[in-house]
Amino acid sequence: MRTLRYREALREAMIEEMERDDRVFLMGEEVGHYQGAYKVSEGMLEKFGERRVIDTPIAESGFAGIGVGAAMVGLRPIIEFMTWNFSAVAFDQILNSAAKIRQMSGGQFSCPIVFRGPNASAKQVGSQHSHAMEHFYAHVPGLKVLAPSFPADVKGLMKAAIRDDNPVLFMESETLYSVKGEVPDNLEPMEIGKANVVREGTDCTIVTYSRMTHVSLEVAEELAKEGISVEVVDLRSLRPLDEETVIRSVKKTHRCVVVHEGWPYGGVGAEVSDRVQRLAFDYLDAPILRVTNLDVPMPYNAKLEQHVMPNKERVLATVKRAVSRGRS
Amino acid sequence: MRTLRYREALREAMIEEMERDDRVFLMGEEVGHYQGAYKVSEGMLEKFGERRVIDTPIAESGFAGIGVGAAMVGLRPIIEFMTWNFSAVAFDQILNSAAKIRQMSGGQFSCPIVFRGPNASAKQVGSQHSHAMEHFYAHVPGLKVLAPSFPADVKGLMKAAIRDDNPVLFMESETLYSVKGEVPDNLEPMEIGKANVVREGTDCTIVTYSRMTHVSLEVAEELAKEGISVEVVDLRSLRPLDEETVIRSVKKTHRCVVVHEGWPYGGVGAEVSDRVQRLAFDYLDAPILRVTNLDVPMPYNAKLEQHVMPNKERVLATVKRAVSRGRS
Amino acid sequence: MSESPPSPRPSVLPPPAPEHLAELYRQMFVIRRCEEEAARAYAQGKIGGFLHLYIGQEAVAVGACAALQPDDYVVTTYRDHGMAIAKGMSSKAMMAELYGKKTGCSKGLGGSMHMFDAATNMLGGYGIVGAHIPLAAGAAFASKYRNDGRVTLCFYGEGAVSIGGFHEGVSLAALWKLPIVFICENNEYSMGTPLSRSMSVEDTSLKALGYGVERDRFFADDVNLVEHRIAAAVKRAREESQPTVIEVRTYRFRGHSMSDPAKYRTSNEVEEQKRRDPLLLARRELVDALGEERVKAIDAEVEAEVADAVKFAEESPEPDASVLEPTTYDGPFAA
Amino acid sequence: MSESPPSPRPSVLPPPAPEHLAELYRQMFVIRRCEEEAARAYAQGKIGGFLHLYIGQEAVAVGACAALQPDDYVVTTYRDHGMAIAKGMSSKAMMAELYGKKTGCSKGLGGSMHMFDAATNMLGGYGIVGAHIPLAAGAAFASKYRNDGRVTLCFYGEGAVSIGGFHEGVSLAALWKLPIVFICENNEYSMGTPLSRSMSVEDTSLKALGYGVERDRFFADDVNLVEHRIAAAVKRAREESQPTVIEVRTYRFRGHSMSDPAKYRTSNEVEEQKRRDPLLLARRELVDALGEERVKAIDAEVEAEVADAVKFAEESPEPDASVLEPTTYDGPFAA
Ligand SMILES: Cc1ncc(C[n+]2csc(CCOP(=O)(O)OP(=O)(O)O)c2C)c(N)n1
Ligand SMILES: Cc1ncc(C[n+]2csc(CCOP(=O)(O)OP(=O)(O)O)c2C)c(N)n1
Ligand SMILES: [Mg+2]
Ligand SMILES: [Mg+2]
Repeated sequence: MRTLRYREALREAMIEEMERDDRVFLMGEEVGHYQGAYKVSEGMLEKFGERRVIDTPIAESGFAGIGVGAAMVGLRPIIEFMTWNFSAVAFDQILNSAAKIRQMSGGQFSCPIVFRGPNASAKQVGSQHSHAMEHFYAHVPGLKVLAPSFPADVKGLMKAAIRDDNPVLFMESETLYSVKGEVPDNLEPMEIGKANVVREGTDCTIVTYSRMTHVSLEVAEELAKEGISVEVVDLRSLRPLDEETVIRSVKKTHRCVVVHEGWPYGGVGAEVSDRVQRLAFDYLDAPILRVTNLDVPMPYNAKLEQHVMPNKERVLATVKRAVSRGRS
Repeated sequence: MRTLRYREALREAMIEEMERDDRVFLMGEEVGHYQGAYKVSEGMLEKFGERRVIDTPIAESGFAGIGVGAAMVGLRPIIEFMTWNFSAVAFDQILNSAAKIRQMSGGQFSCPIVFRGPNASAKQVGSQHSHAMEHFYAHVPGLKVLAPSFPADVKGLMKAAIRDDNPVLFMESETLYSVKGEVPDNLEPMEIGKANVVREGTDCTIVTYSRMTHVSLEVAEELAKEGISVEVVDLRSLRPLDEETVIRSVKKTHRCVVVHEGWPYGGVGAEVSDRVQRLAFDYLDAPILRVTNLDVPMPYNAKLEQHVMPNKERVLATVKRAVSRGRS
Repeated sequence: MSESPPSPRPSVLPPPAPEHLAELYRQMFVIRRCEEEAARAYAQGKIGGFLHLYIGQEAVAVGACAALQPDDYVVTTYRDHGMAIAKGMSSKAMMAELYGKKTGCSKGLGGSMHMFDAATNMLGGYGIVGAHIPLAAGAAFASKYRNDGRVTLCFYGEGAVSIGGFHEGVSLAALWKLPIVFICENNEYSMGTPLSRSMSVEDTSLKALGYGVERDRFFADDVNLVEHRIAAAVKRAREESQPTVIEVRTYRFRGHSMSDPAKYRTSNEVEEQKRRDPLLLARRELVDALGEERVKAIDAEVEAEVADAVKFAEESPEPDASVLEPTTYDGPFAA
Repeated sequence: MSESPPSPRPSVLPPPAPEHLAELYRQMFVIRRCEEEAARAYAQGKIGGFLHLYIGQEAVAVGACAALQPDDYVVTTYRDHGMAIAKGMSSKAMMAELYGKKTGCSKGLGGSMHMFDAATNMLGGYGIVGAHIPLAAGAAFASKYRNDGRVTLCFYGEGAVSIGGFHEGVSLAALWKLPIVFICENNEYSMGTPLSRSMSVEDTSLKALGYGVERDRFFADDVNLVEHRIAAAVKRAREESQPTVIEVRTYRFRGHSMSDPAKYRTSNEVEEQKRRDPLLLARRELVDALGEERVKAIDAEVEAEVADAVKFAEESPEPDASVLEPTTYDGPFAA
């Protein structure tokens, strides 16, 4: 067991898989000579050379498409978006190429590719650079979408993503890159699609992922002091969604709050809400509530940014609202 | 009162607004000389000339961006996507330019633009050409998203969309273009954001829009014969979403089925489901159920396509399931 | 790189070996006849969706693919029937796909626009204009990465040259010196829009100047010439790992798709073009080389093959719903 | 259109009127000093997010905007402070925006990357590389539509030339003959990537050849030269409604943004470039023309203006949450 930062866990996973399989390569803006815009790929160019760690021009749709084409003929690309915001210019390549190749070809071609990069808010980077893009992508069959919160999951899931024969979108977070966590030695790829109950509780279930898992755990800690016992489910995978684990938890706690970054309309939170009301209808003692970004573009001003994001205070107040709502 | 086809209602709305306001123009692939890929703009080039009815090369992101830039400085573009599928290559322009201009500029610039075109399934056009794109766009604050079902609404809402000072995305349907309906003379722009109870009922509410409104009405008709009274709410506007009308209906019927094209994960249906369970929690006698595309890319084969789409049989069976589920 | 007209080439090519010409002719005729049958089946409602015919352009696919090794890759647009056959896919698999049958190359899931054939390295036909161009560059990237000596041909219409996917694909291929040939099939129209209303220059191969790569431009009347000119670019790709941007000038005799009456051009114009039909030109040459009898025998063979393909398509079973989930994901379904 | 080097221009320009040079110098110095103060405030945590400094490139913005009428439009990237000021926005509004204050040009919602000023026709700074290029073409489209005689300048880095937005924007402007000038600020790096690793040609203005439009390319050492060369393109846009593709060669003295230590280049290289600092060159010329005293007076004025701007930014109130909904929608909120 070692303590690693989130970004180191990512890097280790990529390095181990690249050592294991020559078909795997890393491509993206500034991943090589610059050592990664957020230093995730630090040292990888030196280790693997320019053949396998490839700096690209600014052409997301071009190099995403190159990745898909290379994957079709048997390579296993890891495509870094400097941030997921920039995947918007490559949206069609993800929706119409990566996610459809297998179906359009009647199963003749697969698309074993990983798209990765930091997602959602950073700090004060404004409305064009703060998108939580998972809400667009989780909608699309043919894709898998992962959003781990802890270094061990990051490593195990990145290894799994690279070995998966489908397009896997890996959502990291700039604000998590330096977070530390224990990572088992010789970690094998983890199974994709399993949520994790990261804190047990009896009064309310928080369903969350990525950065908001950490915020939710803080809230749970705080509420414990007030005698409210919160269970926190870290989804880890958004598509496939582990509804079994979520439903099992809600059937126990009878209340559910969904917490994520990004806007409220549709997306992952609405999906969780729909499944919970449908699959645990008779167990719910209160409506499912959601804590998300406010429904506006992200402002630059620091205080307004905090106000718009799903902050601790809002999560806390919402859990209290859920818990205080009696039904019987 | 006249009887018009869906496409004629659209065309009339555009013509009337262009006659009224020289700042309005129509731009897109084949809108002019070819008279529109689906003949929506038939005759408009002859009427308004090449200055105002503008054929473009295949460059959706380019001409969507040109529309946004022109709107910023005071024109009122109508941008046609030959189909909404092709908006995927212009996704960034919609997400990051159209929807953000006002916010990024602190309210100095607005973006009065209409994006329009046929959306969702056509017939056997395969997985790259059958996307229900509203599920991506309704997520985004800064945009309005309309999806009317009837010629009168089409005309009234298109006129409103053109006069609106925000980006409005107008989702039509190739399979509806020939549908006829009564349209009042001298129709004024309709208020955006109002759902319409197109059939009253007491046992279950169907929340739907666009082509599925027609299917839902057929189902309601059929179920009436079996003594099941279905209320059909035609959303017309997806963002803003008229939750008041939806909730009022569900509070009356105590059951809710959401019906739309497109995939189940997230999107408009999940959003409706979330709002209904939250705002009508104590009124629900059964879980909210959804009827959508199956969670796979659209197949070409005609029978499989019907199987994947939210067809009448599936809507019917789902309403029955909702109605038969007792709670008390 | 030069802006002057592409470097001169021998104006008189060595005449093709008659047997080789026979094979090129046979392929072109298979494509032509398959599509004529497809058009008929479409009219009868046996084929649905879009159907973009290649009739008139056959010399491009057949000439270009003749310049390839079997291992080489081809990527093209929705106007893909001819390309799939020229690359070696069976007319049965093609016709069954149009009929939406389980025995179609893409199991009836893809239809007309999505002809894929892994066995012959046909990497598919794509529906989003320009988006397949980076994919093709990706296949070429893989070849360079593996040093496998393969070449990729990427076809697109002149209408695709205005879209970002073209620019990004060619730009990256030029920067990374990928073994690929970009081939614009300039058939003069993008749906109803003539090139003069979609581009500020008339010659799409001029784009090469901005990327610093070689270019070429020629008419596709003579399938033999097509093969030779493409072969030169394939050689450059294979031996020097340098991309080329080519414009082949051609013409589609039918509308954009079955639903297009093509009112934007005169029947005179079409008749004029039909006089340059590459299939007829090849047939005439072949008759000169091998005699009418031999050519008739080839024609009969082709008719039999196409009849077979139609019969196969008609009689094949439809796919059932069990095909949907395993073609969405490789491995367990992810919802 | 020609592939040979851009048409020769007088190598000796008429010297600028001293008062005019003084104004250009003053603007460059305001930009320089504002950004130095911004860097300081950033280090103190008073400015957050990204901060992309323009230091070293000031002659581009100032020279180019000097060639404009007040009605003309400017659109640029996230590296936009200099452009906003050169177009006439107040240093107060700029600095307050960096501080995220309500009095900032974009009410503190936009920050460093989004300097908009309707009053001076500054159509903004944009964060998605290349995406603003079609927007700029849209402003030019509107000018042509209205026949209002305005010209749009669109600025972008050499890193943007590889993306689809560049291609589509320039391509449509060329096809429709829009009154626009596309100006690449080639500062040799796209973050840490030198142009040699991002493009297959060295000269971004070569792209003009593929669109059949005029091009130009020159160094930005001399703000007067910048003004003259851009003015020629502005004239072509205004009088002939013809776009031009220009590459201005420049250099940024700082890293890509505040978080970039710029290890990818040597301090020698930077020192070398600093010797060509357009601000110092202009100052030297101005001292020759007007004398040291007068220039010192200008410097003092600028220092006072910048100090004022900082004070204004420091003391201004922050926006409150009530600003959020009305800046998301014009009219009623739509959720
Ligand atoms: C991005 C995108 N926009 C629009 C379309 C609709 N569309 C399909 S084919 C076509 C014309 C293409 O013309 P060209 O590239 O010349 O090819 P051709 O059909 O002549 O072979 C258009 C506009 C599309 N498929 N994709
Ligand atoms: C589509 C997109 N991809 C990536 C980025 C991240 N990014 C911001 S600036 C930049 C470098 C741009 O370089 P250049 O165009 O030369 O402009 P400069 O910064 O030198 O002024 C990159 C990669 C982005 N903002 N947008
Ligand atoms: Mg064409
Ligand atoms: Mg640069």
